[in-house]
Amino acid sequence: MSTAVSDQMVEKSFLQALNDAIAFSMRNDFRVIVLGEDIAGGAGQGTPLEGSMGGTFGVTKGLLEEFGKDRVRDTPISEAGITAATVGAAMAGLRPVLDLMWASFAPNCFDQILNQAAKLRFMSGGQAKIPLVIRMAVGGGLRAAAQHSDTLYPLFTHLPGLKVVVPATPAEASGLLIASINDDNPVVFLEHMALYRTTGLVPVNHEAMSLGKLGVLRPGTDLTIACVGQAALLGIEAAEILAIEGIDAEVISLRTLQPLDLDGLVACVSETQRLVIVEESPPRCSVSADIAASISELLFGHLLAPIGRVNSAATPVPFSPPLEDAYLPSVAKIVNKCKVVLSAV
Amino acid sequence: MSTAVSDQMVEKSFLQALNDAIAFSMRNDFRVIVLGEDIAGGAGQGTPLEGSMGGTFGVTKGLLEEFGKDRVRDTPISEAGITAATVGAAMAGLRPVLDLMWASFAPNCFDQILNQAAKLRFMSGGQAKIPLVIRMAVGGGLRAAAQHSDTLYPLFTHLPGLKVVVPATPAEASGLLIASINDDNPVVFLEHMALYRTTGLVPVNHEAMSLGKLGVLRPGTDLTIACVGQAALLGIEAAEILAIEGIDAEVISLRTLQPLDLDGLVACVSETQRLVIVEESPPRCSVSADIAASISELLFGHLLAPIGRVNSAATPVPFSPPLEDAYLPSVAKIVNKCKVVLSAV
Amino acid sequence: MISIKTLEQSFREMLRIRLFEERVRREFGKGDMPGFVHVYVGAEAIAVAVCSQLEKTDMITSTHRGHGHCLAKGVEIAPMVAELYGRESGLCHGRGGSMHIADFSKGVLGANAIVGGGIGLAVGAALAAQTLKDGRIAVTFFGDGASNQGVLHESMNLASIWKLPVVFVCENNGWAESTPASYSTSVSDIATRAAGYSIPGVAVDATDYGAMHIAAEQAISRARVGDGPTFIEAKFPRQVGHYVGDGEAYRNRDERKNARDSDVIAKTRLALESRGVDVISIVSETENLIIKELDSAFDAARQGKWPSTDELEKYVYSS
Amino acid sequence: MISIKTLEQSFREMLRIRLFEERVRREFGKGDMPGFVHVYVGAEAIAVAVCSQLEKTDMITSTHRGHGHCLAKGVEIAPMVAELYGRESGLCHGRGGSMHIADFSKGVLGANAIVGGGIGLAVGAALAAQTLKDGRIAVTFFGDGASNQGVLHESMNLASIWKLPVVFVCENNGWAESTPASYSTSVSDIATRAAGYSIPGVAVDATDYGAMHIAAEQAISRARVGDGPTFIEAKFPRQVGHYVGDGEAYRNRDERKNARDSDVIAKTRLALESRGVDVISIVSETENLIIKELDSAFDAARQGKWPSTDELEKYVYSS
Ligand SMILES: Cc1ncc(C[n+]2csc(CCOP(=O)(O)OP(=O)(O)O)c2C)c(N)n1
Ligand SMILES: Cc1ncc(C[n+]2csc(CCOP(=O)(O)OP(=O)(O)O)c2C)c(N)n1
Ligand SMILES: [Mg+2]
Ligand SMILES: [Mg+2]
Repeated sequence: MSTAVSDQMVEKSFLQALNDAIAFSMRNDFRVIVLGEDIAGGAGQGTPLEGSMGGTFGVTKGLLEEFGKDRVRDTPISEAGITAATVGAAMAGLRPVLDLMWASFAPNCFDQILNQAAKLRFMSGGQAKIPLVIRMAVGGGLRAAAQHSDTLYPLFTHLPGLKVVVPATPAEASGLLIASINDDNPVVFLEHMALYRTTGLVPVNHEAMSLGKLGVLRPGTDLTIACVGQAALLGIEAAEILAIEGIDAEVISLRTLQPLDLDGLVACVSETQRLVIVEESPPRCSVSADIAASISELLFGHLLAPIGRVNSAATPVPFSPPLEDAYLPSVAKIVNKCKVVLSAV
Repeated sequence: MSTAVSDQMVEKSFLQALNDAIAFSMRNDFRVIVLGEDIAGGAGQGTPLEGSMGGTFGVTKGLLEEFGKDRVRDTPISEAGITAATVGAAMAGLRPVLDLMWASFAPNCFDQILNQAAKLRFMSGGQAKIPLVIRMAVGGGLRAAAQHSDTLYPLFTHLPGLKVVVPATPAEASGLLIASINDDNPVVFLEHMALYRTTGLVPVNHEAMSLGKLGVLRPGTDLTIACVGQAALLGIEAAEILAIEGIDAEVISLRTLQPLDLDGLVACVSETQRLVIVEESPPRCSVSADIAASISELLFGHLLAPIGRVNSAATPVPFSPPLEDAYLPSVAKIVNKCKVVLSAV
Repeated sequence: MISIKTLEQSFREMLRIRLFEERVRREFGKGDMPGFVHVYVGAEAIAVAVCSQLEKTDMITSTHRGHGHCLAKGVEIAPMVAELYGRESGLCHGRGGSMHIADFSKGVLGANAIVGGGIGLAVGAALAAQTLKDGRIAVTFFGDGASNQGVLHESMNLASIWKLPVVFVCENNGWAESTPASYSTSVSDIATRAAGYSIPGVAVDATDYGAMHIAAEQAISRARVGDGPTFIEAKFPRQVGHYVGDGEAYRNRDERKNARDSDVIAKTRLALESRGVDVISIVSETENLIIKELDSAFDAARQGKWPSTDELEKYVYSS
Repeated sequence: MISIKTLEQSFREMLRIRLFEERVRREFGKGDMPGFVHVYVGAEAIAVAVCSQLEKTDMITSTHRGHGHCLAKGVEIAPMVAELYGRESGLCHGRGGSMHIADFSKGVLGANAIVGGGIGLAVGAALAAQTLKDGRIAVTFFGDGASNQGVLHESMNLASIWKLPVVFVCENNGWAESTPASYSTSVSDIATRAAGYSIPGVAVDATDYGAMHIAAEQAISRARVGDGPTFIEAKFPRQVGHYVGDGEAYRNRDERKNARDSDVIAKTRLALESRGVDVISIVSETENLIIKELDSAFDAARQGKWPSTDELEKYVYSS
């Protein structure tokens, strides 16, 4: 373990990768604290520190035991108050990592995100420094219905002053979360719930990935499938199906929506000349629209087909399983869209 | 006045058109109430009802005197509470018209807009009916700086369940506000501050305009300039400048962003084959991106040039006048972008 | 003290809710109920005391733990169960599920999965009633956890200055998920916060049905006669996990056990017995009735039609 | 009672703020100051009583009406005025203006144009101080209008359960724009709301400098020694329009006149005189000093360079 660790990889779950990344960052920097509703959970009841919940999904499990109550704080259900507090704490010298549970609760603290975190540095002419990571679970598939399943990717991406991160794999979860905690700006870190139990190889040395570089998850020459977060897993499945039919699709994880690696994307699509974008959000003013607009402009005349977009339906997220399935992007929808894009001359 | 009023028009300001539209709707339907911070203003101090403020811009002036305190209510500064209350009141039989002052304050009640107003009908399987209009002043130019100048057009447009209205002229202010109050859905009604004092002809009969139909403010054959709200006035000025150089630009007011008149837009751009979109919002995941993505797809191969987009800068709104001017869309920027679009082969 | 008749009737109603919820827990274990559910076990006195004294046209807003409120307000079982299974015949045509269950025809303006989400809606419903002068009142139920949401503060202030016909019912079960109220809440009686809004606030033992009934009666009558809002903090210990399936590893065993020892249904049963009521027959009667209803509701729900995916966009807008 | 020396020193400071604000009003009238401004006239005792007892490293958050807080916390006049004119040499390089004026080097974490926006930030600053154990404390100023924002409730609760070193200072001038506190606020002393969070709350007459000073002293020392938050409601009547240029047509004339009759500077002047202090020299000394400073600050600001539009995107992200 002591030499040449840099190339070493270890298999772990997305959830464990996040947990390790936070613990690593906390060990390295005493200013890093974590807080949120139930992120320690039940601490102080019964045998001290036992049975703590570690957040709804367990991402912060064990941190309380290692770092103590001052650095691992359960909070009341007060999204506005706790978010404001982390913004203030960041301006005053800490590097908080806030867990908001579900992104659907972020509207409760949208003032603090939009008017405070995103703007204070600018309004103060560069005086404020806000090293803050706001983690949220996003997305559908759990039958959690309309008020627990939003991704809100486009809402955050629209706001200058925020960085927006959407890991798709355990390696990305690790590298991007470490980078986000190291970053001196407010970062919205969006974890799709369907990813927590997925596994993959992660560098043991906790290397930061740079924010603003996409990842090519699968090389391919016939068309590019650019994916937001968890959609990349669907993209890969779709590519595998297409491969059976002799179609060689490139699959991209965008990794960060702000900054967006537009150069990287242009480079990829210049080669394939066909693009499908996959995003689990309703279509209007979405990330897929954003990218489609930019690529259409930058590669005008070089694309062989209209850009295909696979989004969620233009509805709130329904509860009923068949409706939710119809609402969500799916492998089948991606395959179909790719075929449409490939069939265009 | 008693016969054939339907064609009659009267000159009035944008502000007066709004005021008249609200009063008209209140006279017609006792369920229509208005509320918001300072919308009556100072009522109850001194001589009863005298000197009332009528909102920050005066849009609701005089309503208190005509309709009384039960239907014209000042509220505390509690955006979340008052918005929730209007959603609840709408579900329980009223047709509230809520004034949130500036759109920059809407993040304070984003839960109520995003999770409640926009979703309750869907989540309840069609049981909830939410006839609610949320009015907000939007936009820059007043040197009001970052926390008083947002438009948030894309944020609202992204959310299924809301309608989003952006009038550009007094006639649109009148016709669209009446339609919004008549509508059984939550409508976000966005009034650009630079418009209040503009004047124009308005039908005397208070006719509703349909939500979901764009307006052609200036016909033209060489390119289409599609504008969001107040940007249309810049678009017209730009078109006039272009006209001097022999370029015949069509100027469109989109009027409603949700529903969006995509058919109407396709029809226009099919003719001109060149499109510039003007929107006062930062560019990422914006309305201009949304429209550019759709039109690029629908008119793939039929456009003579990449779609041009004129947005605000990708920053919070700066205070300093030269910076704010550089931040905002402008006539010059539109003219330049049109020329770029026209010069492409 | 409330009458035997009232106590007996309320006991039946509480038992109905308990049996419904216990059944939901069991059925959930079978794995075919989508999503997650939170049951009202232990809190029955609150919904029953309040809703049994409301009119059908009165309006309530509920929480993620809303089955009890629905049942007490008169919502039918079959369409409730169908909703839990996401079927077209559900109250919300399968769009909402347990956390968003609603029945506007019974004045249930919806469970709300945003903690604190329903509070302001009820204030608005009360505003509508006051403005329309139609005599309705509104009640909002919410948890101790929700009491730390700012919208409660704003809503209490609004209700107070406008003297709205609304009752705030804080269901303090001592926990918000894994977070004890003693940790998260800066005051031992949440009801004391009402004084900051000139609203009468009362803390009640919600394991004592009679006390709960009287508190509800007073609040409802204040609202009904136009005297404005009341805040009731209904205290009881959480008997079950936060959601069905929550093992409560974070919770002290003794505290859990004690919680079960002060069960309102057991206590009411004793109270009725001590007043000479034949509780055994009441229980078996109630059980017989509801078990049949539940059997057929669960069967029907499981066999019910799914919503058509063609109608995915059906209820986004009203036209 | 506070010492003559303290009273005299505070009088000078209050006068400085008054003269600054009166000058801002006059200069604003010339039409070349961009945007809109809100002045601190009549509230001076609050900022001075609090900030004169803070350390430079202590942190405050302010409101749309923030000039007084800045001056009392030691911010220099020239870069303040430059900021009001949107110049590159302004504290925020012209990006913020009056409503977002900030000077982190003096612990001023910013005026905030969102009503209630600064409250939670100060709680967070106090959390940082507590976690880093560096002895700093934080103070948040906000108005009576802001007291109806839910984030205050959430922030008080947080500060209380974590015993944070923060002071809540509610500047109750009786008005929020055109809306009287008596209409919008459901309690006559906003300070009574603190009890709902187990926070000591005190209502003070902010036109009585000594009372204000002592209240601030107690709150600051509680925070400093780790005893947690305090809530001060500083009451005074609004003497001027909401913003510079507000004609206050909505306001009763007598009420306006009475407001001006209980001016803290006039009252403190009398108090000093009655204690034998030569106030006339203090006033002329203070005037002489600040008028010069203001002359040159306004001149410099008006002639100052605009920010370069090439740097429009400069401060969006830190790198
Ligand atoms: C705004 C928001 N924040 C957090 C959650 C997650 N959540 C669901 S229930 C719950 C606890 C609620 O506690 P309480 O209000 O006491 O109700 P109880 O579950 O005890 O009945 C939490 C934190 C949520 N649904 N909404
Ligand atoms: C969230 C929000 N809502 C509304 C406004 C508009 N507004 C600016 S100042 C003000 C009144 C504030 O009153 P108060 O807090 O008492 O402060 P004062 O102006 O009296 O000092 C209002 C409503 C705002 N800036 N932010
Ligand atoms: Mg609880
Ligand atoms: Mg005030």
